[in-house]
Amino acid sequence: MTLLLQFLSNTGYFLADYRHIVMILVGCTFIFLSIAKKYEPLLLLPIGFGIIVGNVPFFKGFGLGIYEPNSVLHYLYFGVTSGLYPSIVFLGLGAMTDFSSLLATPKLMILGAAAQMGIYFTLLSALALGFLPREAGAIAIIGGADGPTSIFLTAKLAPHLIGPVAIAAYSYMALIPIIQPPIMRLLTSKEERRIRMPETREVSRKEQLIFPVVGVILCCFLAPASIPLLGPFFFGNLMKVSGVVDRLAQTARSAIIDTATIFLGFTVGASTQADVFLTPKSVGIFFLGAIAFSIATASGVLFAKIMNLFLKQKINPLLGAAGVSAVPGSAREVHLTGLKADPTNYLLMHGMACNASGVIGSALCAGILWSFLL
Amino acid sequence: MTLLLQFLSNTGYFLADYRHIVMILVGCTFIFLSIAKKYEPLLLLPIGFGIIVGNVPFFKGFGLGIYEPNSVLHYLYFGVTSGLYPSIVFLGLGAMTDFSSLLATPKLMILGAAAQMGIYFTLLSALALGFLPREAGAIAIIGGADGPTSIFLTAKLAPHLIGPVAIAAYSYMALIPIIQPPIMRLLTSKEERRIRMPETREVSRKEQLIFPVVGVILCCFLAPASIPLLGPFFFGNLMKVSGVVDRLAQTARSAIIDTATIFLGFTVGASTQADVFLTPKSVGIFFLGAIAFSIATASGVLFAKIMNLFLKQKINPLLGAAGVSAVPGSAREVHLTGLKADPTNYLLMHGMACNASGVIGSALCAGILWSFLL
Amino acid sequence: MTLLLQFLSNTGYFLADYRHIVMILVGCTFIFLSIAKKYEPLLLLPIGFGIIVGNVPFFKGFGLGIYEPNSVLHYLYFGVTSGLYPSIVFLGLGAMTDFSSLLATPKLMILGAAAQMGIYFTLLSALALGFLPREAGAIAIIGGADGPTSIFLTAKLAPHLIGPVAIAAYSYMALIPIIQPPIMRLLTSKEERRIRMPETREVSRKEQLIFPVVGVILCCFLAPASIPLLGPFFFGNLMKVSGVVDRLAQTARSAIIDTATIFLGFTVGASTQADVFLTPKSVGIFFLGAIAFSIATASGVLFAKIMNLFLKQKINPLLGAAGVSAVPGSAREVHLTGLKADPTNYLLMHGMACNASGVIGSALCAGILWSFLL
Amino acid sequence: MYGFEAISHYNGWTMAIAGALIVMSGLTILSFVISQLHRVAGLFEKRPEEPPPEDVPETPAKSFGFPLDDLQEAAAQCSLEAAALGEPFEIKALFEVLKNRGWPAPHLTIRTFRERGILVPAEDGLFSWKK
Amino acid sequence: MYGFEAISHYNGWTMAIAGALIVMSGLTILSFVISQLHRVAGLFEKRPEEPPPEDVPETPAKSFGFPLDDLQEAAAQCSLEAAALGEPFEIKALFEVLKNRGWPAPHLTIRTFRERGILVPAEDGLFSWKK
Amino acid sequence: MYGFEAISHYNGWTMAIAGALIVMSGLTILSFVISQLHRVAGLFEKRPEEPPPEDVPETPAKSFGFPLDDLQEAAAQCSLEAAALGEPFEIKALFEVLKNRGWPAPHLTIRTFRERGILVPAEDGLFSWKK
Ligand code: NA
Ligand code: NA
Ligand code: NA
Repeated sequence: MTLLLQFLSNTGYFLADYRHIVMILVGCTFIFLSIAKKYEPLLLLPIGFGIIVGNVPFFKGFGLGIYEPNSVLHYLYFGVTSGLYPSIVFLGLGAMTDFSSLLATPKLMILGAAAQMGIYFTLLSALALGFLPREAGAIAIIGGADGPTSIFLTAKLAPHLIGPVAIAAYSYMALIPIIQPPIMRLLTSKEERRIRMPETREVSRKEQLIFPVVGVILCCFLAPASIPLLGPFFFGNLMKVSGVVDRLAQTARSAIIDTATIFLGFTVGASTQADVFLTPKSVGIFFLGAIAFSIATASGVLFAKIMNLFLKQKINPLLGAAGVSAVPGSAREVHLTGLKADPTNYLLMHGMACNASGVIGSALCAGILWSFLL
Repeated sequence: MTLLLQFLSNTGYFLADYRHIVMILVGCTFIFLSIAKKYEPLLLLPIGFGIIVGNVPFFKGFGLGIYEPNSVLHYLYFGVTSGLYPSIVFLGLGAMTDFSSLLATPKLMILGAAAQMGIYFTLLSALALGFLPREAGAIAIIGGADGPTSIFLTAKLAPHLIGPVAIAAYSYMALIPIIQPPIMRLLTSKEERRIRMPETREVSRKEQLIFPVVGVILCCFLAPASIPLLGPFFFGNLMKVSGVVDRLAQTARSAIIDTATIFLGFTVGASTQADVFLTPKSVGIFFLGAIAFSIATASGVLFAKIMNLFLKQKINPLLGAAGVSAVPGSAREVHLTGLKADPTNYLLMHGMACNASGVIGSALCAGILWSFLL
Repeated sequence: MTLLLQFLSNTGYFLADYRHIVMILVGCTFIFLSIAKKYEPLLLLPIGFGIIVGNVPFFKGFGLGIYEPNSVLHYLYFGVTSGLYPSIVFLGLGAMTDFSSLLATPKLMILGAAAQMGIYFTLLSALALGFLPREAGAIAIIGGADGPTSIFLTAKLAPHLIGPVAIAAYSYMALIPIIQPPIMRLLTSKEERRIRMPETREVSRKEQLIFPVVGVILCCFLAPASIPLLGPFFFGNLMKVSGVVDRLAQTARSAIIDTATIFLGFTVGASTQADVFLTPKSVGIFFLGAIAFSIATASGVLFAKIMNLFLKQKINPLLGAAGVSAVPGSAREVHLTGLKADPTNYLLMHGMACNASGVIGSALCAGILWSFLL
Repeated sequence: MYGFEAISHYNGWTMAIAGALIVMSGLTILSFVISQLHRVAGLFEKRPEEPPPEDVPETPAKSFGFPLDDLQEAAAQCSLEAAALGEPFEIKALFEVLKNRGWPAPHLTIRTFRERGILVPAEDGLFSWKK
Repeated sequence: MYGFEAISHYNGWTMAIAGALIVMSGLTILSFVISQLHRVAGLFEKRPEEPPPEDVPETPAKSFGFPLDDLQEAAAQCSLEAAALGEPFEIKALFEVLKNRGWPAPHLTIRTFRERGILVPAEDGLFSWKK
Repeated sequence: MYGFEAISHYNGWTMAIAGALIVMSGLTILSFVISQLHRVAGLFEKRPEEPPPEDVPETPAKSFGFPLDDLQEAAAQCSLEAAALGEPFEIKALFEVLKNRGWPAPHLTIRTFRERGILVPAEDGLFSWKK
């Protein structure tokens, strides 16, 4: 009889308090958004379900929780804390990314750097709000608008914040259609939004082959700490463009990245156990995340306007907003905002180029911040 | 010269004794059954070959055996002992399972619980035969008729019994066509076997979407220890029905589950090294396993008959036998037995519903037994 | 300001010396050969890119390098040092290999053994050049002309030589079309090169099913240390020929082997950090590797000629050269050399049979050397 | 220890009965909740989200006739959505992407693209966008 | 240590000769056993398992003509076997499942299902069971 | 510690400015190098590797007409290259292999093989080599 009572006192029904309910509702909201609104479903759905699973109350010390050694969730979560999943996701991303528009219009690459200013502004804000330096670095990277990069850097600098940082990063990425357009319209005149971009030239196969090799050397020599992200990223891209290892590239952009995505999302979600997640810090992180995204968007746009002061062939400043990676959400918003100003202005391909550059930019920033703060 | 002699004295030819031969013949039998009889080939073939590989005699201390740290087999076997493979297999199973018949006829879910009585009866029998409580729990779960669940619980409660329990579970699952029909015929009248089930209604997409979320919450709150199995299971199912992450669901039900199945079967087979496998305990386990399966079948059938006492719309009691998961073998036996009584009675879909329920039921039981015994 | 200076003093630009440049050029050469010349691209391309990534100079102690615990590269490299990747690659190879020509002409299997003489000759040479016994064993296995086998044995005997041994093995495998033909022509008369092989008989499915079972037992009983390679190899083959687990075989020969190949190549490449790679030992290894390949080719050819002294139905001695695995490069060279002597002489299928036998032969030798030297 | 003695000593009876009760009640509750699911699902039905299904029969006509300018815009957006496929791609993969992203009539859209030459056949039965 | 001295000191000669002998004898034995395999395989040939192949030419006719009732039973079993495919599925995947499960004439069975409308086309060239 | 005090104390200003400078200069350099890539690529263009593309229009005719003897040699080599596919295989997979291995006109080669009966249809739309 004591056995039954003891069992019942260890059920979730007995152990649950309001915080678990709150988190489970958050998880359900994520799932709802991913299915009904189709916001970044590849990540919001696994994270949402992970949040639910991670917030089933259980008796600690039993080997069940994600933070208990020997639990299955803990082993799967190792891919997050070690940085393996982000690296593997970057391998697959590389094998998916087409750099030809970027190679045709190299100056767009600078916009991918400009949009990283949100990172540094957030770094200052986080320090000012009283976060410790490493925590501030992890929060700042949200401004890079790149999920795996954020998770990677947070795992290295402030593992206790992986949950909130990842949730904030993916939430705001899902909210790109709501955050970016007003900022873009505020900072640009209708004239500017109408600037047309020239047709991109044909890029030779050789350029495409040389790019990943040159890219990895230049970027990783500058910030060696970005090797774990940019190494696999450019490797995946070389596999894609080489044409001689199609079966490997195909597996990298299907089975490999899918597997990493499933377990990354699920365990990051499950890491948001109510007692470690529902803290004042998380509130601060969400607040700073919103700032980071907004500043990133604004700085991309403003920098494009500054570049226009010096360029003969003007850039449409909306493209600056696509410099925050958030592939391909931000490129789409740029395109749609451009279409509203001039229904015949197609900014898609150029937006994608800025996206690709933004991915490299934020991975570089992750390397830089890691170097500064470790 | 000594070198050559020493080498020869370490060959399998020199080290082999009758037990290795016995085990290798067992492995060959498994392979024969899987290929010639097509009994559960996805598991019997890997297990059978694993038995052969695991029973090549070798010099201990060399780093070759599955129980020696640093051997390749040991690393691969980690997925078994840690519970990772069963969890991953459940992820894929979830992404394969169609719950719509179960959602259309919810009362069938109770048969999935009734068929778990074999587990508790076997628990008592195993204790009575002198097994220690944790061993008894591991043996009892054979009655759940679910391979990954059995392996998972045994890895947690009595890792030294993984081999015999897994072999027993899969052997009897392969023998479903021989074990179940006589029991079903014995316990039911021809009249009962002729009971027709109503056509299942159309299930809305929303019900299918809500089910995995509600299911994981209700089940895991009740038995948090079933999270490692039911969490991935319902997650996989949500990926399947959501329709927004088809590429992930597709990978989960192909590359991911196939990989886990290959290594699970192969290493479970290889873990049956003659010296740890050929013990009196294994004999006891096989004996109890047969009882477990028979009782499970009988209790499912009998419970359905009891339910019929109270229900207006009678259930065909054969369906109770499909409550032992053993997907989809038991549903087929139920269907075929039903057809013999009435050649126009189609019980397939309802049998599958009971199967799905039986999977959930035995995972719950694993969680319950783990809670009781750890 | 110190921060910026400190950052700059940790960039690759600051830390690089001539050795990094040399290695990066080597990496670029590998990539060039794999893309422009299509030499073994599935391995040379990942290795080449890995060499570049592994030779980005970085500040040690930061958790970035492949030899530092906790780095992502280190975790990925674990599959190499533990022997997991080679085992998994053999699983996939087994699921790809068609043994029917070998089963039709069993005497060709002996040529796969003869071509392993290069291994033992190299063992002696390496000892004579002053290498320690275990190092000599690792170097000798290059003569097996089988990448994963070489990596596996080196990981077990002399992990510090994984880089040079792997690079040497793959380099020479890529150079097969340059190394083998002169040796073949030197050792055979035009008459011999014209010997025709009889058409291979139809092989029954049962023979194909029994072969992997008999093969694993005979080989692994003889050299149990070859279990980690031959166990998965024959297992994969049984999955392929059984026809009852096609989905597993399909995954083994696509997603599974591709994933292992990507990470194997990439991390083996990255393990060639300039400071551990550019040593006099590496020069010795490359020198011995060339000898190993040449002797292996020659011994295969010569042994075939010896066999012809006793056989009524003569073997075309060129086939001896295909006994060095190097699938399928050496079979192609044999075929092409045969065609030059007689444009209607088709040696392809027989060459492939010798290849398959050579894979088994070198895995056996790895097991033998490991037994001798550990 | 053997027999009933062992069972009693190790709490066997309690475990068996409690375990059976728990799994039975758990699945009974789940079964009850499931049987009510169509009501919960029904609540959502009334939301404004429903109209789209009714639209479906309409959309074809619309998307079928849209003028060339709109078409190119649609194509541009479409190629953005499908950028992850690389080029050339299978028609089926494109269809999947569009369907998942909620495009109104993916089949017709794709057919129109092909008829207007926006989607051009590449080798091996694959297709790519007209540059 | 270098040269012959090193070889002798480290047992090089023994290792090389023993190693060569072992691998040579190993593969020679394997080669011999393989050459006898067709005899072993022949032993199995006499078993009653053989008839099926002869049946094959017969089955088509049978399965082709089976009356509608039988057909539906076959379809029901068939859909059970193929449940793991989900719906809709590719015809080829269904074929594979049936073949692996040992169905007598999978091709004809499937064709019959299609002709009788038991297997109905879904989008994208996929098929599903008629409900 | 909060506000500007915290920023100064933890080197915030330096980190932000240095970080911004580094990423900006890094991508600017990369952007510059990329803009010069077509020149570097141009250097390689002059190599003898180029001719093949011009050959392409020619090869078909040649490979189309080759006499049966040559054809069988080609088939033999071809089946060697494609050995990893096993049998039967998909035509598309064969095409991929040949293309990757640098065969001159894989499409035509395969078509010729089929016309001459060297490549024979197997079940399920797969093909195998004529034995
Ligand atoms: Na970014
Ligand atoms: Na069950
Ligand atoms: Na070899």
